Amino acid sequence: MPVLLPLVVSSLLFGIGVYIVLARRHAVLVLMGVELMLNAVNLNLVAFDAYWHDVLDSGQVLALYVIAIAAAEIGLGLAIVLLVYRSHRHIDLDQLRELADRDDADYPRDSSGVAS
Amino acid sequence: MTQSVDWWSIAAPLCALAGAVGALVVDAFTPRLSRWLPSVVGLTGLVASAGFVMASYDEPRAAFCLPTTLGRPQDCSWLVADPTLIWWTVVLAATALVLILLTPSYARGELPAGETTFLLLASATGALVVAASGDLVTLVIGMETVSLPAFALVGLRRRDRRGAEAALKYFVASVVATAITLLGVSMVYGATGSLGSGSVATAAGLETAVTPVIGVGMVLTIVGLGFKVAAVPFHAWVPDTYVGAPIPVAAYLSVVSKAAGLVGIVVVLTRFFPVYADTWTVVIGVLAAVTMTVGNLAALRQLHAVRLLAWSSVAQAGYLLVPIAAGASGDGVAALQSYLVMYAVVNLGAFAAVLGAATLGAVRVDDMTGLARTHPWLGIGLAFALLCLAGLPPGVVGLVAKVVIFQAAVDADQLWLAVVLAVNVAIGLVYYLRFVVALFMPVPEGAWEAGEDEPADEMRGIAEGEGGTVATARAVVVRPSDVPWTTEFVVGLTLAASVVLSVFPGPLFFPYG
Amino acid sequence: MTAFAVIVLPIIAAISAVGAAHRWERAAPAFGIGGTAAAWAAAVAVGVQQWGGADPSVVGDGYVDTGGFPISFVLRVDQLSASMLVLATSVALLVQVYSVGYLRGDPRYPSYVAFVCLFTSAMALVVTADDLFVLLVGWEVMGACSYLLIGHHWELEPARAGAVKAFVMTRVGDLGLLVGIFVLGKAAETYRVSGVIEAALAGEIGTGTATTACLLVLCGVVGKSAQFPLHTWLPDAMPGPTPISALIHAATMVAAGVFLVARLLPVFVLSDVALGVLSAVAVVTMLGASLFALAADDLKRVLAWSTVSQLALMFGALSLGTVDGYAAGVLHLLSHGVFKALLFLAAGSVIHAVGTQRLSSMGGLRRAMPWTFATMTVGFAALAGVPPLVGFFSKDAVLAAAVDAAFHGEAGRGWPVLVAALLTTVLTTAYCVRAWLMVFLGARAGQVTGPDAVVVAPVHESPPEMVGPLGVLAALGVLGGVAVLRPTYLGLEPEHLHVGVALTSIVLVGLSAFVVVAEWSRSQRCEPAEVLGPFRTVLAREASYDTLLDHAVVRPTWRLSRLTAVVESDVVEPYPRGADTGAGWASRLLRWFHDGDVQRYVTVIVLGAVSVAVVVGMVRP
Amino acid sequence: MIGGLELLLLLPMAGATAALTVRGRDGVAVWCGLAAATVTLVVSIWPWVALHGDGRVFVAETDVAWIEPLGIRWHLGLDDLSAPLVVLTTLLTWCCLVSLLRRPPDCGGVRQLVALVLVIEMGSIGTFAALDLIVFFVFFEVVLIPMWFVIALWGDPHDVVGRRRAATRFLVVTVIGSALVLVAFLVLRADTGTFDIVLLRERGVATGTGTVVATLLLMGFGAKVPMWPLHFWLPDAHSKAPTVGSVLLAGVLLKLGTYGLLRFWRDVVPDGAVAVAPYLGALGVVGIVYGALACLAQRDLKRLIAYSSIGHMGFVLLAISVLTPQGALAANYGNVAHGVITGLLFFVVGAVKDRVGSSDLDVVGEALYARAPRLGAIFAFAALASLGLPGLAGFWGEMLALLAAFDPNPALARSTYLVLMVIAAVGVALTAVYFVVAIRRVCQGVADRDALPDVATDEWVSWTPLVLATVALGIFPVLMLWSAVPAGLAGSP
Repeated sequence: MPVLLPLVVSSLLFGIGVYIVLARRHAVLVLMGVELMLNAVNLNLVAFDAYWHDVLDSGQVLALYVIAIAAAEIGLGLAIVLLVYRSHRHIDLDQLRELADRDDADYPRDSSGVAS
Repeated sequence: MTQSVDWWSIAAPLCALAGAVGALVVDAFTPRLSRWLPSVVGLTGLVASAGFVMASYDEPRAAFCLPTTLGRPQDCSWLVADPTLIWWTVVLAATALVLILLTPSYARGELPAGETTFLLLASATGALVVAASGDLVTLVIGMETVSLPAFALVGLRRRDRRGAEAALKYFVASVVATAITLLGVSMVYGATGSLGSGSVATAAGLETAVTPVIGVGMVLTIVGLGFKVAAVPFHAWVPDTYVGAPIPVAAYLSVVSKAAGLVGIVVVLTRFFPVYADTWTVVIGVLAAVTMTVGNLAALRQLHAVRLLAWSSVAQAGYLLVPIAAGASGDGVAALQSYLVMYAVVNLGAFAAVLGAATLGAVRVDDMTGLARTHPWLGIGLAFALLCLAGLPPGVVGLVAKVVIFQAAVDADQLWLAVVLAVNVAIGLVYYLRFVVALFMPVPEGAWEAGEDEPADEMRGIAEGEGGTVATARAVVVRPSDVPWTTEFVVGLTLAASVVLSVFPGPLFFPYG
Repeated sequence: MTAFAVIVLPIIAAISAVGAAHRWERAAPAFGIGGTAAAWAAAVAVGVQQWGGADPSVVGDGYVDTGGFPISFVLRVDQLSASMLVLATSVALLVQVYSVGYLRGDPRYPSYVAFVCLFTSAMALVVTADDLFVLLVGWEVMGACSYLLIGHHWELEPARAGAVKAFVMTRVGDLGLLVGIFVLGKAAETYRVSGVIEAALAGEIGTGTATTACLLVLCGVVGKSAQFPLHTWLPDAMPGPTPISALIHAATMVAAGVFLVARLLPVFVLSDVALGVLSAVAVVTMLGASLFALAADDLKRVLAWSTVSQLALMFGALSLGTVDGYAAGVLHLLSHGVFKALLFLAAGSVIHAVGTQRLSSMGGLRRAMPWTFATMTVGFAALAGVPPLVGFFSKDAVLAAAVDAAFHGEAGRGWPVLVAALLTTVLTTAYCVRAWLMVFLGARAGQVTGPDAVVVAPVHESPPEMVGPLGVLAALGVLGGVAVLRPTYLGLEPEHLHVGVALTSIVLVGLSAFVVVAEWSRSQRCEPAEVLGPFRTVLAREASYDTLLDHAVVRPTWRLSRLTAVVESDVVEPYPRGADTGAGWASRLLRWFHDGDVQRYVTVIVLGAVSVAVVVGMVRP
Repeated sequence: MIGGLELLLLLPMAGATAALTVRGRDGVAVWCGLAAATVTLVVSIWPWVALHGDGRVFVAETDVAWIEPLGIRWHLGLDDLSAPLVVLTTLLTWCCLVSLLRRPPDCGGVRQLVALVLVIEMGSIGTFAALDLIVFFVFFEVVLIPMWFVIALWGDPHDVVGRRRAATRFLVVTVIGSALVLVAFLVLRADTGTFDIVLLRERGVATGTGTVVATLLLMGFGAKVPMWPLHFWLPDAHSKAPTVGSVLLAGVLLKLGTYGLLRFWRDVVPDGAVAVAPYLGALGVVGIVYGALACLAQRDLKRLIAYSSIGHMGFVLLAISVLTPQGALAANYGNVAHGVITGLLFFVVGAVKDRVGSSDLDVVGEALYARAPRLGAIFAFAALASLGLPGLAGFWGEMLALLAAFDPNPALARSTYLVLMVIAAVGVALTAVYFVVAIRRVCQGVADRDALPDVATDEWVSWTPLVLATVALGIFPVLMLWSAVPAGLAGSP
């Protein structure tokens, strides 16, 4: 099988993932976009591994690691999303503007620094 | 097939990791001592690790190497040389200070002791791994080990909207950057068929049809590291995250995470792509110039202390990239490390002082008006740290550190970069100096409860002359005793260090050997 | 050493006068007179020594290494400088005495005394310095003193304006002198005056260099001695106290120019161009100035113009480049010093009594002020060149030298000088007689009329401390002829009276005097100048030379300075201001961008990565 | 080995610390500072005296390791260029502190002001004494922050924003300039491998590198001097600064620039400088004429004096650009003369400003001679001295500069310099014009306003040294020139 085919697919996957991350407001969907990007990378790695007939299978090794990383990231990410939902009652990315670089954003001070 | 492991060379990260786990366990089993014991355990781990670092200054070491039997250059996943040890020292010392800064918040029940310590040390271990990584897999693992605990640390504070928001933003931006880096790694792999430094270097040496792919893969790999360094355009998360995170965590991000990114860049560029030097020096040079300019300009109008420091750390990232842009040769790396040491000491001091001020309820620059009069310890420490960051006497240490940065640029014949640097140093002065002046201004009535301690009225006239610039007293009146001794200790320590280094800057430049 | 004393004593007097000012007001004149008298005594001592034919005395040998040729602090007194010393100190002494009466009760007396003393010692420095730079120091200190003294009545606008004008005009000339000194020094490889002269005599200075140097020196001379084209400051300096005018015109400031040319004559001789320019300047100035004097309605202005033209006469004599010319120039300088001091002090006495300087407001003072009348008559006669007064002999020497040059030597310079000198004789007599008539004769004895009539009736004679100096000077004016005829003290051979020239000048003087008297008696307003008709107003406006300067130099300068101010505020300033605001806006822009939308941040990351990747992919094949 | 210049650095620091920490009334603090300044002044004279004869040797030399890994050494020493400037610095500081004794700033904080003044003194002395490039650079930077505070906090009380802007502009311009200087130093280091000025002088620098270095130094120090197109920060800084600030800024800080330029062009890159020297000369001359013309149009006394400083610095730059011993001499003389005279001028104008509340010509009014005779007299004296009246200090500076330009280094085009000299001479005339016009506007005229308090005792005390120095330097140029003539280089008979 020519190496080109998986590369095209992975590029599509990565592109879609980027699009989702940039375009969708819903935090979970963004996480899924990230997932797509990572798996595109995995596809790349495996394909190249096959292409090179790598005796060390470095590509597959790294792919396994990436899967693990992705799992960890998604787990942590979901936890954070949950945290945000608890505190904000929504997980809409473009509603999270409290930390904008605005003067009024520096107040109320209750949550600035390890304070009060 | 089994291979012998040079345990000596991996002892340091192991100790740090042990400290992390130990802290978690201790916290789980002795909840009553949780306000200080985990920190102690963690510190012990760090100290032990540092001990191993100190003990192992000699010839370079390597571990996890490929057997020489297969006909390809012998790649090792783990390379430790004297520069590596310097990186490790910086990381360990900075982490220890951050740990000390965090400790009082356990007592207040804001942060869970065990988890915090564990995450902190785990992340630091990742930084150590990055510094020693000899192939891209190790590098990626190390990076992720730095990042993942950091997300948690940012969002760890209980009942905190902004912490959660900051964590989410940091997380999203970071994972995207990581994905891009992984894409780059995969491209490099695809083009060279290997992930080990030696093989990649040799493969990159030969001109083939896929050479451009290697170049692209290289720069994409840099993206994730540049994200940690907070290099423009991968910087946008920095101000929001720093402001939302607990201040010690922000300090950690601004020093250790940045150091991890820097060492990652150095490792990737010098170990994997030395033959592409003429490409990446330009790329990094442009990144450096843009970074310092954007950072300084954005910092010009900041009123929130932490956000100001965040932008200043972006600008400093620009300065830190200059030696890499100069080719990251021996002296270049030495210059980078010397400046990083200065930056670590001074920046931690600044964050610690800001933390102290925040515990007193002052978060904006104008809230801190007269801090040096009401709380000389914090105020003078902060002022001196800022002057060092600005690189003007009396902060001589900052000045001489800037000198070596300039020297790196000049020695690499990158005069244009030196000129950009010059202009940026001048811009930086403006906001650092504004902050310093506020610290020494007379205390506005009602702020702090500065009623009785009165050097204040000496310059009252100036205060009236200053008109609007003096803040209407917003600060909550808190007794100075509320600044925990650990904070003051860190401020004093960094202040002492920077003052001594200002008089005798020699030790700062030990990386030159 | 005594020469040194001549310089130092007045300075000490000046310092003590100012220092004592707030203690005893009265002490100032005493200091002035004492210091100047001491200096006079020292000068006379030097003079006696030199006139006896001793070798030039050299004082001091310190030098300052400028990295080039050294600047040496050496005083060198020969016969010429000794005579100048005596003249200057004598006039200064008389002026000090005279001022006691003239400035009685003036609150600014101490500073006045101090500046006069400083003036004296500066002049002494000029005539004795053997180093061109030291000479320049005295030269410009004199300029500063004249500036301060002309501005003595600084609450009066004319005094302020005159002071500024005098200072600036002379300084412009001095710059030429400075550069000239550079050239001389480089050519002669020393700044010593004696060294320069030796070099010139030894022919070590090329003609081209000599021309450059002399022309540059001439700039300074022309400025200092108020010759064309820098002549207008001297008449405008008249608002200063009259004794100061006497000091400036007779023995110091303007005399220094003539002295310098006489001193450097060996260098001038090397360059026909320089001498030609000098004679041209002299001819133009002496005619123009005497014409202006003819039409002026201000007594002091008449005298000022007469000074300008008499100095031009001296320059004319020097420009001949002959020994006779040199002798004539120097002799006329000395005799002019005597009678011009006399004239100004007498004029001061008149003005003191009448309270105005306008000729048209005076008249018939001869009875009221007999002493002033007598002495001033002597002065006018000497100026006009009536035998046997001192002016007659010195002018005769000038004419003789000119004749000699015209017929036997430098015809090219001789003839113009001769003709101009003869014409000047006529004109001089004319304005002398005119002024004399308008001041002292006429029907309206005593009371003063005219627009700015100040009634000081009855007009009375001035006090003795003012009349005394007049007497002394008048005596000198009468007897000085001997000194002119026997100038051995200058190391020159005795003058013999040139009969032909003398008769000619006497005839000319007589004729013009007769014409003026006739016109005066004819005209109703007792104004002989009326005969000039429309030409008179032109002269009275002094050929509008000031207007020309104003349009050509002054206004352009002011415009330029205003332009500079505009450039400063509208061209230079915007850059820093723009950088300032630019940085501010960039900062605002960045803050606006970081609006907390994480996806915007991520977009930047992706875009950055893509662009970098694209660039690298393109750039590095 | 320690040469004792450290004493000159420690004394002011001790004085500053004492002024900040001593108990009791502010007066006590000022006295402490004054005592330190006095001792410093006395001590600072002996190296100068010790230099009699050969000015090229360094007296009181210290040379110990400072930053070993970078090869930066703590190398101090004084020679013909630096010794007189050190004395100038200590003298002006002394005068400033005396003036603060009886007249503390209205807005208070006199202790801090005294301390800052002493720190500025320390930094300047260090800059003049440094013989290591990096040590020079560090001390060069030391003076900036204190001067920023002096201008920004004790400056013109009527214009808070303006004084802040002026101070920041001064700081930013100077820092950019000094960074360029640093780059030049590092280029030197990269080329010769040493930071030591003496070694550099011995080894010499390749002409090509020398030209690059000379150009960078020209731009860097030019911003500090200030050289003509970079002068825009000076008038604001001067007009907003308090009196002591103006005095130190004009008398000492500007000298740091000219001194640096002279030191490195003369000693380190004489060959490389040849290529850029004519440009420096031209810019200097433009500065002379431009400054004079700007002065003519000024409505504010302090701005006027600021612009006149630009002109005088132009003479110094011209003298530096001729690259001869004579030029070096003229430049140094011009430095000292300008420091003394302009310091005096700023003191006088500051006194006027204190009395009438502004330095604007319309507010000041006319007839100072009548309203405050002694004040007017001193102003006139300083103005005459500043316009280069022979017999006073200013004359020798300008005259020697013109003389130097009259025969420049053989490597340079003499015709160019003759043109420059003539234009500079025109500048001299313009200088005379604007100063006499200023005297006419301020000192003379009809006294239509009420009298002002005349010069007080403390003002006499703080001004007299400058007056005496002006006269002494004018009458005995020997004072400056004896140590300043590089032995063996001057064509002395």
